[in-house]
Amino acid sequence: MTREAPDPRDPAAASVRPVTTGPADDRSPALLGTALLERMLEEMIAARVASRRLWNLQRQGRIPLAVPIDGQEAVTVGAVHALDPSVDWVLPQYREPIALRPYGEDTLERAILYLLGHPEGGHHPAPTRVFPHQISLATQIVHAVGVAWGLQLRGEPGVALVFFGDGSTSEGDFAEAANLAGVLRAPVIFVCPNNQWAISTPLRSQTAAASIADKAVAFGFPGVVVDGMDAAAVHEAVAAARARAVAGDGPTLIEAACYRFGAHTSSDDPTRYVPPEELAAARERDPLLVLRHRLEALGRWDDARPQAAEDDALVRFDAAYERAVARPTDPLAMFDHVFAEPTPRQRRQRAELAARLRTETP
Amino acid sequence: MTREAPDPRDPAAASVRPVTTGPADDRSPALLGTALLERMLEEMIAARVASRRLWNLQRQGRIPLAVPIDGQEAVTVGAVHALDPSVDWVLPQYREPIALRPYGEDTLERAILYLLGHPEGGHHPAPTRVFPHQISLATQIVHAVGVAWGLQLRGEPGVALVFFGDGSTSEGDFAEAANLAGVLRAPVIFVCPNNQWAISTPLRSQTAAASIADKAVAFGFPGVVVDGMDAAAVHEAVAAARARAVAGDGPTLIEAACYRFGAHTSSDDPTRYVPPEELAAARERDPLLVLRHRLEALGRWDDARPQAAEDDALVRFDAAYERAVARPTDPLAMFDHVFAEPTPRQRRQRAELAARLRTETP
Amino acid sequence: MVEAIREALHQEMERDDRVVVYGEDVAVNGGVFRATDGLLERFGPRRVVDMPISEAAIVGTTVGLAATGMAPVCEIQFLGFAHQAMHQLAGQVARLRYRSWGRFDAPITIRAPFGGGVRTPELHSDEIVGHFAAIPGLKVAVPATAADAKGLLTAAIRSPDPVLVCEPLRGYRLVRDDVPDGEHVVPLGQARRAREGDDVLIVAWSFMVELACRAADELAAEGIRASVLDLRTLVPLDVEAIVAGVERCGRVVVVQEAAETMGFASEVIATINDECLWSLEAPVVRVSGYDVPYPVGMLEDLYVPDVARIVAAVRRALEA
Amino acid sequence: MVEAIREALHQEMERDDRVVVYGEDVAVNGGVFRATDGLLERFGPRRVVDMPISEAAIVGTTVGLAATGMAPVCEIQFLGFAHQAMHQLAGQVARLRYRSWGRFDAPITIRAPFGGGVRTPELHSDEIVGHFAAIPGLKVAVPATAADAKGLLTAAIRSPDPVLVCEPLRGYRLVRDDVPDGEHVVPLGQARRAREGDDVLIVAWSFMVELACRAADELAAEGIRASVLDLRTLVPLDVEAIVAGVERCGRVVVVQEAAETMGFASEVIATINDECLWSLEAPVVRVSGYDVPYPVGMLEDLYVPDVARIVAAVRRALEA
Ligand SMILES: Cc1ncc(C[n+]2csc(CCOP(=O)(O)OP(=O)(O)O)c2C)c(N)n1
Ligand SMILES: Cc1ncc(C[n+]2csc(CCOP(=O)(O)OP(=O)(O)O)c2C)c(N)n1
Ligand SMILES: [Mg+2]
Ligand SMILES: [Mg+2]
Repeated sequence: MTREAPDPRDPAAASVRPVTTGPADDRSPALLGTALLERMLEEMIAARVASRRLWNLQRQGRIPLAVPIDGQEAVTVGAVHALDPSVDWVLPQYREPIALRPYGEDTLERAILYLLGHPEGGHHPAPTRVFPHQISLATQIVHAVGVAWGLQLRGEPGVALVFFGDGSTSEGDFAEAANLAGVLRAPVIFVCPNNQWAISTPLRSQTAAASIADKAVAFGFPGVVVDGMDAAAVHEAVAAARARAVAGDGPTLIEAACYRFGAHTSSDDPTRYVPPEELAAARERDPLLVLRHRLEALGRWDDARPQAAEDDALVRFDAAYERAVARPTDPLAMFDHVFAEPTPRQRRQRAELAARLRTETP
Repeated sequence: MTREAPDPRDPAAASVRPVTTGPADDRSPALLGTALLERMLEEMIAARVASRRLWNLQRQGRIPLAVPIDGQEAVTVGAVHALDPSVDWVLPQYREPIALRPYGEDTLERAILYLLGHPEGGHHPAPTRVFPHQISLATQIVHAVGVAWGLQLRGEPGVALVFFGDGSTSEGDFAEAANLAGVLRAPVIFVCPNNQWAISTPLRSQTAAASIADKAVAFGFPGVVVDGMDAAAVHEAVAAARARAVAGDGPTLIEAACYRFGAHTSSDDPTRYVPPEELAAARERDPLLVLRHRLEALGRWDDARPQAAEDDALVRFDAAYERAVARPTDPLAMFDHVFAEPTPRQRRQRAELAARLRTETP
Repeated sequence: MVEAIREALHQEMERDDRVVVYGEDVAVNGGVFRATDGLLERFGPRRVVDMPISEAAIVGTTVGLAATGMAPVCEIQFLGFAHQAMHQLAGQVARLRYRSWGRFDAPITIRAPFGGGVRTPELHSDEIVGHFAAIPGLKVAVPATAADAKGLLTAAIRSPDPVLVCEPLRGYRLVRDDVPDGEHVVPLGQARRAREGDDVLIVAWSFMVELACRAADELAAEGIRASVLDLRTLVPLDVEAIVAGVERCGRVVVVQEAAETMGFASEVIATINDECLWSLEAPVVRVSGYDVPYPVGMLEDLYVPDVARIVAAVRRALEA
Repeated sequence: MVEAIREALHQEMERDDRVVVYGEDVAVNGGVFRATDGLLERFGPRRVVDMPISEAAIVGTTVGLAATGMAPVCEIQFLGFAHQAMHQLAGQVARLRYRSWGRFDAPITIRAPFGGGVRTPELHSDEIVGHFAAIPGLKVAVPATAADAKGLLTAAIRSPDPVLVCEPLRGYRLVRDDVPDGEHVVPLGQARRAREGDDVLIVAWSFMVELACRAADELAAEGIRASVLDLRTLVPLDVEAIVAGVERCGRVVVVQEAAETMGFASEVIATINDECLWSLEAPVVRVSGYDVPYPVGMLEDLYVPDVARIVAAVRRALEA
């Protein structure tokens, strides 16, 4: 699963100065292997399909909230493909969970369960090394440092990779987590899909820093900017960061510059604030197109591919959705997962609820 | 009061790259005026005297806690002398309050009151632009940004200057405050007396950043390192930062490198962790000596001066201490400063306490 | 209700130029619930400000703004995220006057929506108002009606004390009562009798008042006359109104969306114990969420009190 | 008491290599109260770690450590600063098992001292244990004796649930009872009868138990036999022990260092209301701090309950 890009521009070499890698050059991605590029494209298409399906399901009133990934598929897919799911942990924010196929087909069903408001949405059964969605911004960055520290203490080989938005970097938790990771030289990779927006707040209102990657200077480890529209570039940066982490050289902050193509969530109206020209310009570098062009340049483009991938994605999504809606819930289990054993008071409350359920649903 | 150092190496010119000013060169401090250097030395001596007196009073059981300033006198005194007390606010941590003479002789009494556990210790009567001591680390940095923003909104000319320790920069509040200040371009000066320790924790366990000043990169404004043992260098850096702030160019982070000569507080035993050689080396650059050497170089040194300054400081301290211990307290006032008007429940509690006071102290 | 909030903000910004409004997405977007819509256009970008996502800074800057003579009105997008600012709220904002022993006034208002039953994601629904009522130095308003949302917010903004105004997000669109035009101030600390009756007293706040009233209406059909007391503010607590209600009815139900343990209902019961225990003809009945973290959408309706549970609780109180 | 805590930490680190101890100044300095003294020397710098001053990171990393199979034991230097980590504690640590619907165990222990009467600076003294007892998913231990400090801490470390152990800093040196050698586990959720008597029940926790016992001794001289019930843990609450005490005595005093409003005493009273109201022969009397921020050193002795106030409260309970 893990392929380290040969000859990465080693961020370590840059000490604590941020390194900017522009749109990845045309040489290295070829080295990634076209099979990998093809697989990433398939998964990005699948993520886009899932995102759109979920949007429609929300509009039909079948799920309460949709959280589109559109525009950031390359960040999630590119990053996750640079990991080894058997040892590396992923801590998503809330857009990534539909695009974690290397962590198992089951992850898609969990993502749908979560959006349905099903209690098992946060449960990735062991040994899947994926954390639940995170809603409380930036808190998961701290958890990732804990995971990385745990791996370090146990002498296990993996790393923790955490996703968080540009807006989340303003939270104190980001700074506390990153600072601690620097001190511990913890094997953690901080991946910020900089989609330029935090709901309606543009990056310039979020920070005066020259870039998100620059913030790594405050914590004593490398920060890099990559083209988040290019899955190959993201993959390369994450692979390099992973190599650093595994070698004991500590964390890396990766700013993956992308753009939020759609609404923040289904509750949001982006026409109130997103400049249409800016959006249109960003869409010209749609990550699906960028990867397509790479494959064309390699002579590996097949016009039938996208349609086939979409068809496959739809089948997979619908199957996952059907499984998700069919999954039963046991309301009383609410009391079973708070503590290992319910307290006496919880047992009393559980009995009350059980009685209500008996009378209300005869 | 405010003297801007002519031709400061403008931190603005460096954009967001940290500028390191080593021990200030021998040219600029002369330009500060020897009268100012003399006054600063006097106040630094007075601070050292007050600090030692308080230490002894604590050892005698007359005050509950002493918090020595020894080693960081130049940072507080140098910084405060670059301000205009009629418009600029100071937000101290807990070591500075005994060294704020430009903000009025009364500040010393308030500092003593605070250490005595007297409720008026946090009350600097208007128009003194000084905030109460801060114990909850880094919270005052956020307040300073609020003050600076308030001045900006009201179109008033001042700035906010906030002191906080090296350890405090690991708190989320530091990052949130600094980031917001960058966005608002607020007229705030962040002064970090880097005394190398946070209780027993050395800077290297606190952060992997190359310097505290470097952290400014994360927030998009200049960070500078100055020799915190040299009041003239501190003064110069703060004056430059103030000029920037007043000109609307936003915040500056100043790391003033110094050393904690004594214990963290009277509850601490630094022999458990401070390497004696390191301490001895730091003491060679005692800020009182550094300023003395400057004055000698200028031919303005008078061997009688330190003794006279100490005598004067003792008289002032003892007077302030006498006033402080003589200041009455009204326990019932506990209920008067929570809300503008006590709530009914507080009135009931106040009556209960009044009754207790009547029976307990006949 | 959300219009009433907007109106209060407009009026107070108009009236007092010390008032600034800020928070996440409050300016350009007009707030995720549109509570601050139109303010940016009317009052400009100096007085209506989109903040970086940093709740401790949002809450903590109020201290500095107040010290320089401003009257900050900030928003925490969802009350659950006020925990990110707990140290600034409890340790600093609520103590500004106290720490300075009267030097500084604290005309600080913090608005935040909360409340369940509308399928929001985690931490958006949690009723944790009791966590803030536990902070000495902080006033806590919990309006139930649109008129009160306006009147209590106006009082909060004008108050020289810090006030946390917890707004029922379920009520933003759903609750639509008549709102007085123009200036409307509801003093902090006076409960409201939302329904009159002598058989049982239902104490509630925020959206639970709406449900308590529906329960009262349902019970009225059977000839049971329930009083509903809307506390309006938890701090200051209108102890007199509670005592009067207990003395009148003898039987009491307290309804809260909070988890049972340490929800504000406990303080109501402790207050009854202190003031008028012997007026009780039956133990007070608590209707609460359960002692579990607020559950996900598919389970939340079982957790949040509903009319049926309130009615059942009234019956228990009457039968005991 | 502090030796007992140290002993528990030593024994548990010895017993279970998943245990790591970290916090501000816990390693080289052995803790500002020496509670962790000697651990660094014995277990080395990987398992005993000085942390940057960042409470949210200290508390929040426990989530990740637990997920990878470690059993973190961290220290918040003073409980008042746990507010800096409130969002991690309430929103994350307490919900690790719940959010993952049982995937992750949470063998997490957080230690923090608190308590007044010893002239510490602001926020070092505040009794805010009720703020944490309000968090569903968090257990809260409040030992009063040295033996319990050891036994409850041991239980906390071995528990698969997150436990906040609030230690009475006034008791660290002052409280010196016999501590069992070797393994000593006090189960979470079982109150302790610290004094036996049938006339009045005094409910207390942490250092207030010591004062309650002194009050009981004073009252005994007058022939008044007071029970003292040491709750030991607020969550889980030993409801049975409270009910038994109320039924035995009929008259009850609850003592807490917290401010009156929303201190944990309110929950005790609400519990009595629920379970055994008619066993009361008088209203429960609360002895509390006042509804003001914890005051500075010169005033604190008027704020924190003392023996005289407890004795007076007992008289009120007996006379009512
Ligand atoms: C602690 C916290 N504060 C506020 C919110 C409300 N909120 C939800 S998403 C969001 C914007 C997040 O922006 P960013 O981190 O850039 O992620 P993106 O949505 O752009 O992927 C906000 C403010 C929250 N969920 N958590
Ligand atoms: C929020 C918070 N956490 C922890 C403490 C306990 N504490 C008091 S002083 C201190 C060290 C502070 O170090 P630094 O900021 O470098 O200031 P210095 O004492 O060196 O001047 C600590 C950890 C506190 N007061 N506040
Ligand atoms: Mg974003
Ligand atoms: Mg320091």
